[in-house]
Amino acid sequence: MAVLSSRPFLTVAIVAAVWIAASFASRGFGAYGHLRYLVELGAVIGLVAAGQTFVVIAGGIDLSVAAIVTVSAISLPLLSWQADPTGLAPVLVVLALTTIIGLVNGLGVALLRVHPMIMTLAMATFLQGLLIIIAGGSAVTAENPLVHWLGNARPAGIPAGVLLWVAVSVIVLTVMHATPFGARIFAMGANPLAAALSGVPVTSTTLAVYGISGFTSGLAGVLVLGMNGQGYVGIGDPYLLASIAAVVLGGTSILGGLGTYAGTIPGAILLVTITALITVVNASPGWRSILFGSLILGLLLLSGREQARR
Amino acid sequence: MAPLLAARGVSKSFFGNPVLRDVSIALQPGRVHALLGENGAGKSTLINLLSGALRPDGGTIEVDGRAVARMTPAHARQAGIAVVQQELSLTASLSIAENIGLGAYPKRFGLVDYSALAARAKAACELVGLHEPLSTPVGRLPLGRRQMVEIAKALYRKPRVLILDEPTSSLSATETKILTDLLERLRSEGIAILYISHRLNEVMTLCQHVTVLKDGICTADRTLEGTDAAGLVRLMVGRDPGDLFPQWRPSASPANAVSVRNFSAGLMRDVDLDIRTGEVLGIGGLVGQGQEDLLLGLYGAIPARTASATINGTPGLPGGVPRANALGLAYVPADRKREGLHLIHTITTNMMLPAFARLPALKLRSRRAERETARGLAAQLGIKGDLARQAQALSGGNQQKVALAKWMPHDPVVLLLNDPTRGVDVETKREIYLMLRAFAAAGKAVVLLSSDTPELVHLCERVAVVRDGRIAAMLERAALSEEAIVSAAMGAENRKVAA
Amino acid sequence: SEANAAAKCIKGDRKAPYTIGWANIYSVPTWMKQTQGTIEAEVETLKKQGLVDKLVVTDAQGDANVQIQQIQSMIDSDVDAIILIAGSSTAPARVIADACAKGIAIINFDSLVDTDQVTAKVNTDSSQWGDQAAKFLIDAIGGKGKILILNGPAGVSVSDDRRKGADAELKAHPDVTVLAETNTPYNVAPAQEAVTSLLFANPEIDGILSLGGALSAGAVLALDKQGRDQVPITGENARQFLELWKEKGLKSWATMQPNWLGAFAAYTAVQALEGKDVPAFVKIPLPVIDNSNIDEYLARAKDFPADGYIYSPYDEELFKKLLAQK
Amino acid sequence: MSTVSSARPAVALYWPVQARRNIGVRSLFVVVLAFLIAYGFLFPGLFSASGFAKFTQSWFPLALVAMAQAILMLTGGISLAIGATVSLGAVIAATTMAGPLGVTGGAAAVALTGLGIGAATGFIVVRLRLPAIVVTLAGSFIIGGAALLILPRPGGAIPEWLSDLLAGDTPTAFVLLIVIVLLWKLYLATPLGLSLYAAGENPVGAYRSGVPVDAARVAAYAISGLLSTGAGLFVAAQTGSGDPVIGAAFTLNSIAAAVLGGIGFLGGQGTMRGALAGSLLLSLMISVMFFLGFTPVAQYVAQGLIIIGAVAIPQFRKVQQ
Ligand SMILES: Nc1ncnc2c1ncn2[C@@H]1O[C@H](COP(=O)(O)OP(=O)(O)OP(=O)(O)O)[C@@H](O)[C@H]1O
Ligand SMILES: Nc1ncnc2c1ncn2[C@@H]1O[C@H](COP(=O)(O)OP(=O)(O)OP(=O)(O)O)[C@@H](O)[C@H]1O
Ligand SMILES: [Mg+2]
Ligand SMILES: [Mg+2]
Repeated sequence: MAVLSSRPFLTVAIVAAVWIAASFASRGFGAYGHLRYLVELGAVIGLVAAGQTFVVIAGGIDLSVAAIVTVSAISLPLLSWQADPTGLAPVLVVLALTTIIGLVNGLGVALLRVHPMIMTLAMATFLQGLLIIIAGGSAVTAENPLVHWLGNARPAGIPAGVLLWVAVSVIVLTVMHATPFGARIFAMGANPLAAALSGVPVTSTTLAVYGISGFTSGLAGVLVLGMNGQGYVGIGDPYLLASIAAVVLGGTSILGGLGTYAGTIPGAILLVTITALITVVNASPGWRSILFGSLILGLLLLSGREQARR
Repeated sequence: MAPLLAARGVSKSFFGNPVLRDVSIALQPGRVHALLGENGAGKSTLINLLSGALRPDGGTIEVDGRAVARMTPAHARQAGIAVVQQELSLTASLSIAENIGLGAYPKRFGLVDYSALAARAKAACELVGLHEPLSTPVGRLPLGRRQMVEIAKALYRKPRVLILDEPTSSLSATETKILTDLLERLRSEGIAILYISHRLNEVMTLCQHVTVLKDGICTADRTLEGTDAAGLVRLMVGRDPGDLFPQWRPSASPANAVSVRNFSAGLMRDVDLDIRTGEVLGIGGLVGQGQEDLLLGLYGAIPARTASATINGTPGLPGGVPRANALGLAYVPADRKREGLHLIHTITTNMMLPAFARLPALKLRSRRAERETARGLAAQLGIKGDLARQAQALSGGNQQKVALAKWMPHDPVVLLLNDPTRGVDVETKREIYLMLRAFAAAGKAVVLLSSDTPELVHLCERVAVVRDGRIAAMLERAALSEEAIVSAAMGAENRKVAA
Repeated sequence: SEANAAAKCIKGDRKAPYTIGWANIYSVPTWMKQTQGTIEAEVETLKKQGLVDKLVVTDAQGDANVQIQQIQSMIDSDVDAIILIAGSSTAPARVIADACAKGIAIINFDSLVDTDQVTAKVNTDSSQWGDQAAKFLIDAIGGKGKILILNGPAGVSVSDDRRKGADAELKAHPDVTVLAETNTPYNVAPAQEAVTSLLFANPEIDGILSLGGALSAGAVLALDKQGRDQVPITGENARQFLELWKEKGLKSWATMQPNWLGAFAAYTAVQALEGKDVPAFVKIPLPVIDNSNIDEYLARAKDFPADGYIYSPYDEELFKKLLAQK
Repeated sequence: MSTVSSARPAVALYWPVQARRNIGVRSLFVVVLAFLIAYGFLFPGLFSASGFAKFTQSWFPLALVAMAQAILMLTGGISLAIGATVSLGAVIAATTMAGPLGVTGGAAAVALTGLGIGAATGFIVVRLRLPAIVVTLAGSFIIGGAALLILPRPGGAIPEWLSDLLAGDTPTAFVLLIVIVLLWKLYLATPLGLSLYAAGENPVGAYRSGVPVDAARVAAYAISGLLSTGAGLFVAAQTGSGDPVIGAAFTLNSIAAAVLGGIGFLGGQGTMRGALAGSLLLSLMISVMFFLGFTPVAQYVAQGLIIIGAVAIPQFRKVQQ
């Protein structure tokens, strides 16, 4: 019973309802292949939103995720070298790089005490400067086998990206809800002062949270590179607002301290579903935009009510 | 004569849990009416009904003998009802005057009339002995002074009915005296006063009538004449009370648990202090003299400097809370909502937090073990309520118990307590006192910062009285008395010399 | 004629070497970086000729309001010429008019501003782009069938102009049905997502009218991933698309917004400052890529960024010829 | 003695309260002043009437949206729809003012739209208890869509005289800004305005004190909407036309300006003067970097550093004390 009234379940129910309704409205929408594709698209948002969920629950927000996705997708081809036939090494290097970017965000937030919005916004600005230097630098299209596999393979009929997402989800949910580290994050988000006075190592936990966000954004960059065969400046742009929306539609409180990635997962799928729905509706761009906003607002009414706090 | 304000057979439940059942109370002019009960008995809930902040599920609220269909805070204000809430209703960034007038500003041409506001706020402040500039943002005041602002805010409304929910819980003895004198005067002017407190001696001296709640049911509604404190406690808990303070047996050893020289942190400047193992060391003084900074500095929560320091045999200050915890220090803050608890999390989670903070980050948790620990702690401290509920659903006193309980599994060697019995009912106080003494007897050190002077007198080996960022006096057990503490806090010796 | 004189803008004693201000709208995207590259190369040449001594570059980070402020700063620092890609087809009009009134040479290229207070505008013809693309596609599908139209972002003049340019051809062929249209940024990922959804909703598709940027590559990937046969498609000179074209053996046609418009704008600015007569509007003929010359383009691919655009070759001769047109 | 003191107003209050508010933003004022001096040094033309006019014109819309965001943040809200609302304001101005409605009618339409959108958003956020950040994110699509419906591509027109008046060589924008700041001070001196702080920081306490908390918050959203469409009107006048996507960048910039100015996210923290100083810093930064000859890469890096620095340094000093 408790499950049925929980926010994540509510979000799943909404996704199912939207899918069913849309399949009636447009034949083909509910085809297995299409749903599978939507989940695959959702994987990218879901990965970015994994880190975002951690950050939001910890009481922060990460506005640099889009730039990190782009940096990841742009810098990976620069690193593809012949010596490594699997393509794993460059991926690890890029993930290390994006994790470090996240850690720097964490440093600014924890040690310089810069507000997360400002710190990560400034980081996004930095990364733009970095992109001017690195973008367009690869004169050769170097196919990375691992990245290509991630973006295109379908082992047992399931897209590799979705498998990656499932694996990440299991880890994220475990860390979030079944470890002391997860509990510290919730505590920091609910009341940072009380958390600190209870002995929660606030600095290192903050660093870890933003590091995770950098890591999952980097991972999303790798995936989206594989899916599109080519990185470009702006490839990460759609994922900033999408990641925040997925987190909130999944019932996580934007004020921190309450929430779960279990809600973010259907939240991400919900967003790509709505986007796909809007695409197949024949309307002028203005009306489409209005429809998109209204749908989000309507769904928010169902799943996103903030609990009163004192 | 019709009571100015009354509740007739009111009931209230939260999420199906009855909190008040068929309770009646009548406030008469010129009378101080005490409302007593254990933590969670429903006192705050009752005054929320009286003041329109909550709506009763059943029963009626009457003003001047007439039932009010739908009481709201606005109605209450118009009817001359003012409430000093247990939880402060102030806004940190607004000035003292703007806070005092909040919701009832004097107007001129639709604008706030600042000069009228200043004049009226100043009058209210003078009544409660607040002398800070009226433009001071409230956020800069220590807790005790904020409580006075809250009281001034109620007086500003020139109430006919004044309701005070534990107004003295964060006040020092001097401030309490100002307040009780003031209430006495207001009473003689014909105001009806409802007074909630867990300090029974205050109730005995101040009040004429008492209503006692137990588990949401009214167990007594009678005049105070002919009752003594023990009788009141009997009404509240339903059995004979023991002595409030436990038998005192010396347990201090000469060994130092903590020793600092030239210690400075926050307001505290160049303090030398030794805390012996096995003692309860009291910290007294007027509110806001730097006592809190002393504790926080030792705890590594604010930057501190020192010439030399030894904590449990380890040289140096902790420099951070996790390190302090590792050295065996634990701290229980005074402002439980802001610093002690995670109100939106469950009681269990709150109790487990210190454990989460020190366990290996990625070790898997055991929910069952957590539940059991929490249940044990709840039983030990008598915390009532469903442990899977949010901490914000607990009454104030029970919240305080949770803030204390969470350290128990970690067996701290030095317990730093910042006003641990604030807003705690007598029975619980007794339990806490017993715990503290037992703790000391087990060879550990307790530092007890308290605004409740009798507590310091009866529990402590020694009391350090802080004035102006320094330890003005270190009173040994033999020299401990309420008068000694108060006069040291006021710098009375100096004044005597000067006179 | 007075209007004409004003349109030339250049006033005061401006002598070589000149300072050129390059008011970029957003310098991070690869197309912009490539354009920036052609401008810098051109400025190097002009510096060697003693005609230019400084190139001042601003980046409005995509914000048309910031671009206005930066152009104002260029006016304040009295540069001799401003070349710009506008962040909005209307917003910078007044500040450009101010610059023109101050006697600064203004060369506006790529995204144009609705004002005649400039020395010259340089661009391909967006409407012609749409028209030619539609012609090719309708031809390729045999004058009838069901098509998708992929547009650039909504609310932006260039994408609107290209779309309007296709209208006449579409109207002339009532047997061509437009199944659906999208508006997305000129990028691979959103195009791929949109086309995939549209493919599921519309199982029968005969052709795709893709109006620029990397939209076509996204569409090709979408068809490929769903295991569908490729259909005739139009496009732009994005390297990824050209490579897919070859790899999948597409029936395609592409044109381009050559990056050397930037170099040409700098060149034109200096020519105007030197007192040469320059046309108020230099129309750049649309270079066309089709099966006849796709190999030539791909042969040069390695000189271009993987996510960049393979533009047609250019030299000073070409610039002179373009300026000579009336 | 005593009769005299009781007859007169006891103490001055308004100005001391105002003065106290500077404490939190002093170091920002110093930074802004340093940039202003640097700018004046690099570009002496700043001190001419037209130079000053142009400078304030580039600052003005950002100042308005910073105020629009700051009001919301003071009540514990936030808006991601500021940019779209600016666009809508610009589009309405550009399609009405040159038409039969005229300048007055157009301005009224702009104002009413802003108030209406703001009040509706406020109602949804406050009464339905939905998280402001996502409500306004959804709102940005709806409002942006409406702008596209009215004007599918850049166009429309603003009467030349109005453009010249607002964005010509006279510092009208600066005068307007002063008027708006005075109006804000006036609003803040009304009981409803002053309750912004209480409603943002301690809504439960404020409600119990008799503050109309919901009304104060909805009013804040309405005012915020008005300021945003007002900024749109100005941008339309400044550019002489309408563009349905002109405002996009204002959303994040308004947040940056407000936070730079010391406005907190939890409500009740910060002052409007801080937000204005924050917006001024963002605007100045662009011009100063231009005159220092920064390359685009250096511009991005410096911009990031300045923003972090302006926020971190005061924090750092607080910790040191
Ligand atoms: N908003 C609420 N939601 C749920 N339960 C509540 C709420 N407010 C109070 N309660 C419950 O109602 C009971 C009475 O609370 P109340 O605050 O009235 O107690 P109290 O007598 O004032 O206690 P204390 O002396 O500790 O202040 C408690 O058990 C508390 O948990
Ligand atoms: N001490 C000061 N130094 C410099 N500028 C100031 C100072 N005080 C105010 N200003 C400027 O004067 C204008 C009005 O400031 P004002 O103090 O009235 O803001 P405000 O609306 O009062 O904000 P708040 O009352 O919320 O603090 C602002 O542009 C501000 O930048
Ligand atoms: Mg209570
Ligand atoms: Mg209590």
